[in-house]
Amino acid sequence: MTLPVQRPRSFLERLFIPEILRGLYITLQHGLHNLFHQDQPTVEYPDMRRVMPDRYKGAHRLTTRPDGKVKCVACMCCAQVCPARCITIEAGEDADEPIEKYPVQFQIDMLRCIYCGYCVEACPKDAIRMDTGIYEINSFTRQDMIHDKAYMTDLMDGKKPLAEKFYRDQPDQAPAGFDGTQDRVVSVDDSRGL
Amino acid sequence: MAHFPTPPLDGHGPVDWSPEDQAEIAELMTHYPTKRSALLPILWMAQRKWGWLSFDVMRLVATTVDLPPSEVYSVATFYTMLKKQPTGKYLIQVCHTLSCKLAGAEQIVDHIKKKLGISEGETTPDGMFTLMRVECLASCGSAPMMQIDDDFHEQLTPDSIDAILDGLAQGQPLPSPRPEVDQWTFRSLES
Amino acid sequence: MENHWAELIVVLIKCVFSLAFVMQIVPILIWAERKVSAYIQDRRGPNRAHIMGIRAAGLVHTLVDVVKLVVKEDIIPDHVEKGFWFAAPVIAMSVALTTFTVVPWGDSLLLPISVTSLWGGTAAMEIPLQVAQINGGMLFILAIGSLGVYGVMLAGWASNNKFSLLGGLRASAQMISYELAMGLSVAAMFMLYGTARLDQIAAQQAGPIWNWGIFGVLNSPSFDPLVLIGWVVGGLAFLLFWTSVFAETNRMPFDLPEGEAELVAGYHIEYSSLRFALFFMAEYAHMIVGSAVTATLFFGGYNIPFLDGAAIRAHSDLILMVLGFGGVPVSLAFAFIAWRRSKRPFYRALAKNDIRHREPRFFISMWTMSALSALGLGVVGALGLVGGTVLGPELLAFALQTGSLFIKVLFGTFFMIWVRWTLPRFRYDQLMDLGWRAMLPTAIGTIMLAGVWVIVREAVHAV
Amino acid sequence: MPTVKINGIEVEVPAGTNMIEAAAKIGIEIPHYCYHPHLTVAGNCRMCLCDVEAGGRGPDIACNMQARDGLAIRTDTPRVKQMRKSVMEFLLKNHPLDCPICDQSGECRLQDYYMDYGQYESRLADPKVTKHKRQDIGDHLVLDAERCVACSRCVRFGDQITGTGELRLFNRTDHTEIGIFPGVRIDHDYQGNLADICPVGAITSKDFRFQKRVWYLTDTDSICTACATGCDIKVCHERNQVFRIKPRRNDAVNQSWMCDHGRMIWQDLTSLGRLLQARVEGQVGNTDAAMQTAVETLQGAEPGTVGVVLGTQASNEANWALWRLAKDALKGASVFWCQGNDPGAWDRVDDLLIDADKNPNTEGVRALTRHDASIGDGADLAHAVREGNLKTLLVLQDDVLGRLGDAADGVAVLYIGTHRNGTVDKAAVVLPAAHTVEQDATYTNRRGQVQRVRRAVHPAGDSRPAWQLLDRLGASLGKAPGASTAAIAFKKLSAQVPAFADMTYRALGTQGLPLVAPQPEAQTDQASQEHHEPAK
Repeated sequence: MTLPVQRPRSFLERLFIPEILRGLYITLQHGLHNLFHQDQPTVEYPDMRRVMPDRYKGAHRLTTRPDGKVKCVACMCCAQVCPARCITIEAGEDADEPIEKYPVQFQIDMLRCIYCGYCVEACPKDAIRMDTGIYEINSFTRQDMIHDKAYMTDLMDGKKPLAEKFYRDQPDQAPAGFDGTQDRVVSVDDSRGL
Repeated sequence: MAHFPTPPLDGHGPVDWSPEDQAEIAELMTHYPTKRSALLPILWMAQRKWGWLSFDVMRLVATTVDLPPSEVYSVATFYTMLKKQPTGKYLIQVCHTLSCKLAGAEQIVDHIKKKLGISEGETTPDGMFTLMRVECLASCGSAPMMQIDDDFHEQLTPDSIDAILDGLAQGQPLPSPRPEVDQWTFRSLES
Repeated sequence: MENHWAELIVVLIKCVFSLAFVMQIVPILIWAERKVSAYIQDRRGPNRAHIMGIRAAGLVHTLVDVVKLVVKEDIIPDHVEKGFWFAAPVIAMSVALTTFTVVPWGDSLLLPISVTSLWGGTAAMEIPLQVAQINGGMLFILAIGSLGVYGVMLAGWASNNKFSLLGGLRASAQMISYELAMGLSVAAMFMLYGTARLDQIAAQQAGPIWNWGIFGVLNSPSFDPLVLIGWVVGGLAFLLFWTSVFAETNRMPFDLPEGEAELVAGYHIEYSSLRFALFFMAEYAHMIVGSAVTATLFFGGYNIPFLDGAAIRAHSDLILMVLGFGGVPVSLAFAFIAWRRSKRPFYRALAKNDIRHREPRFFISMWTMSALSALGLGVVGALGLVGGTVLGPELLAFALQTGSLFIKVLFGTFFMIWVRWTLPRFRYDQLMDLGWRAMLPTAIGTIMLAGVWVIVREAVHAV
Repeated sequence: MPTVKINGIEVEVPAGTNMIEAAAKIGIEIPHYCYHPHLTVAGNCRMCLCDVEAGGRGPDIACNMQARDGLAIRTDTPRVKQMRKSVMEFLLKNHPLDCPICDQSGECRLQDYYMDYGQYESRLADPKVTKHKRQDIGDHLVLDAERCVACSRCVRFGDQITGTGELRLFNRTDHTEIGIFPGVRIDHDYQGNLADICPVGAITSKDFRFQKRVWYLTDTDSICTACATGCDIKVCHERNQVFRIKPRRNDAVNQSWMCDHGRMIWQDLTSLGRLLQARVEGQVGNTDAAMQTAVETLQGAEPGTVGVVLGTQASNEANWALWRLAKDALKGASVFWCQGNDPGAWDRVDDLLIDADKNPNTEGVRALTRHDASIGDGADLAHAVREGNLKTLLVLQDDVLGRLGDAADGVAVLYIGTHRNGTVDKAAVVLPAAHTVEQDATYTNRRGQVQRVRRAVHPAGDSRPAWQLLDRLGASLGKAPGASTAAIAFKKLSAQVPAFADMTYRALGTQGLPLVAPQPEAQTDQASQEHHEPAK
């Protein structure tokens, strides 16, 4: 159903042609600007990447204690709070450790995960984090999308966040494309002109 | 703070009462309506006989008074006078309950630790002193205080501790409880 | 022209040329459509595909697209009306190509070739640069162009699909509605030109820029306030014609036959692979032909303003010199830009052994070579090596005039793309409203005004 | 009965009732740790402190205040709140706060009361006192002394219920620690109760250790069918899987306790001998085909040679259905019952809960025999078989062939049961029956208490409740007993058998009802069996 909208229009507006020309002028401005200035916000992705902000919620990792065992004590707080019910933990008893409980199996179904980060909030042991900055979570099979304990423990090995901070502090040693001064976009083309 | 020391599991080995002891126990039992009531005197007997109460001794006592061994252990751990481990020649028990604590029991304990080079529950290598921290010894009026074997030493200062321990180490006899304490107490009561 | 064999060969060559003229622009347009839309929308546009590391601003994507469309599975649904369904894309494409045959892309080529020895013909044949010199050339375009709707309509009907059928119906109704305005506006121009032959129309617009059709074909150096009538006539006719061209090519404000929001993809839902590509290319071919006809009717066709064929032939050396020496700094400037682009962080972000590092080098050397070629061209002109020859000025005139048409066509198609990414689509009732209640009366008015202008013009000439 | 006033509300309770119970009666919860209704009052947690308005002096502990006229207490004053807060702070001072790994979390009194009366802001300056963690104190128990609040419930349980006294509180003040004498582990059959009564996570069950967070579990009220005692239980399950069994309070049956063997009956659900599919002549097949074979066997049998054997392992409903089947569909079939189908080697018997009779429904079947004097006992059955009078036997979960031995060769046995036994191996047709926690039914315990079991999980495999299988069998034979649901079956049972008169599922509730005392005319029928005491 069309509702007639009463809007007083001048003769020129009713003629449409000046308005069309005005529209054309606006789009031409954009077109020409982009022709001569390559400053679109586009990131040329596989070659250039954004440095994710510190609080970006990427792939989950499990943190470890100094001896390499996961910090997780299988308390199920994350599994409980997960709105997508994507965390499966099987608890077991560690006879050698003062912390008796540990996850025999810790799986996150990344196909179901909605990246809300509640698991990180709920964790009393700081055992799960989403600070990897990894957003390329993909695979050829559904099975591979279920990240398990070994995967999530080795995922970053505690390196990535440290490296990023290191390069921020020593920008001259940073790899090409790394721009520590900008949190979001590293690939802004600084060449002006064509 | 470490948890309270568990008595050493390797104790006296199999122990048993001598016939004289058994006669004494039988006599003790007559003082009480139930066997269970004779537990404390029998524990004292055992401590006199074997020096300290090992699990073996406690098990024997439990059989004697017909109680679960855990109850004997429970009683034994309640009373600090009952020794649950071998001690040195002198057992130093420093009170750390409220009055003494407020009067500086922690400094006293620290001073003794530093002086003897041992921590709580340990015995000096020469076997002279064992340091322990105990609950109230009922001498709050003269805090801070400690008990060496059966004697009180009150209104302690680091200097007085040094004097006492050095004297003991040199083989001097234990100084008797200070008479002026009593005088002081009476004076304060009078006034 | 007594030897029909020679004529036939020449015509065949011209056919191939006109076909090539249209078909080479199609991929450029596909690329331009993507790139222009990207820039208008503040995006980068296609730039990933590359050949040996040369991405060429996304041009490679077009090549890949062609390969993709050719090798994709050709799905023939069971429920389609086979014969018409097969014919539809062919009709669409061939109609678009056929209309181009009457568009002249140059005045004529005088070849001093003796064919006597071969076929006993005359020496020095003059080749008109137009495939078919038909008396009613413009009428031919109108006639054949109208056939284009059959392609769309048949595709829609033969697909045996509700959406397709609706798309086809819309296309028919739309084309009928706008062909009226188109025909009437062309009629107005006929009155001004006094002919329907496109080569004659183009020839009339040679010389100064105010000879162009859009100025009402003044053909007179004197200026009079009454000339404004001509401007109004030419301008109105152009507006009507150009709008109708949009409608006829199913371009953006009028692309209701496709209308993906309500018809999925309209008449070509069921087509895939090369059949779809034919529709796709037909649309662009239509754009090119529409632009070429518009250029011929209103913008001087192949003529370069102030530089008619005779002038080109007379001053060929000078023109060559100006072009050549002028091209050197332009090419160098492009080489410089290519060098500056090599400093972009994008290249720094690439791995050391990435094949795309050669891209800026390639463009720098390409533009440098281009500068050298331009320099050589300038030197040739400066030495006067062309003007004295028989063939040289002819070829130069041919190249410049065809290039002129080429540039005008490119601008026309660019304008179409530009409009596409600016204006929203009409509602169908608005489309019909515009066609019948706005454009038709305007077109009739234009014809009347054209009559007035013809009389006035004669009066002015008489004065 | 004295009347006491709690928060201004008057309530009349029996003399000697303490204030915690009295308050619970009117819906007021008084928090407590050390008080347990079936243990003596210790009064050492101090959590139940209340203001005494009249009939006493100052704040006092509710667990030790016995109802007497004129007593008035308040549990809602600011002072009570402050006292509870202080007690909570005191109890939590040396608590390790390891809820993430503690099995008790979710059903922990410390957690519950902390949320209600917590201090929330820590004033703790000194390091916590550490104690012994993760001690192996029994085959089913793990002790974590740090979590203990020294309520001494477990000590009293050991002293008063089992009389073994392994657990004691050692040391003094904040070093007080629960523990066992070295080498003297807890070795009685009621260990699980220690984990149950521990209000915090100090004593936890090894069997349930880390298996599941308790808040995922759903509780279904049921009863234990490991022996004739019929302890009331809660079956804790999630997603069709049983994780543990806990006792449920029923003062008429088991107070608050149950034995460790009963806690493990859920393992029978998936044990190796479980019958999951029907069998015909030892071949595994589908239930419909086996049912058809059974019907053909029964219909093809000569009249008078068919016998049915009621099972003391099976529910009242199943036995009633079989009895009706014999009476209605199998005209002239003789009915027998026998007792003594021992499912496992659990030879420990005591006078607390563990009964020597391992059949959960002996009294239920006996009630049926009192009603129908024609039901023969085991001796009659053995006699009939030896005489060759019986050629076809329909057996309900009873190892008849195992007991009869070779005498029963040549008898076609149709067996309905849950687990494999000597009869299953020789039976012509075996129909898999659902386990107790997989069905709705009732059982009658050794004291004649009729109690309900409720379905907690789906029947495993093709198994179905025995009453349902018998109903289908009856329908195929021409006259179904009419047990379309367990409730309907029980309704008909109560209408037909006087011992169950006027009982319905709703009336049974959670605690069950005792059997109706036999009518005078019933006494004359089976006088010999009426006062039969269950074997101990």
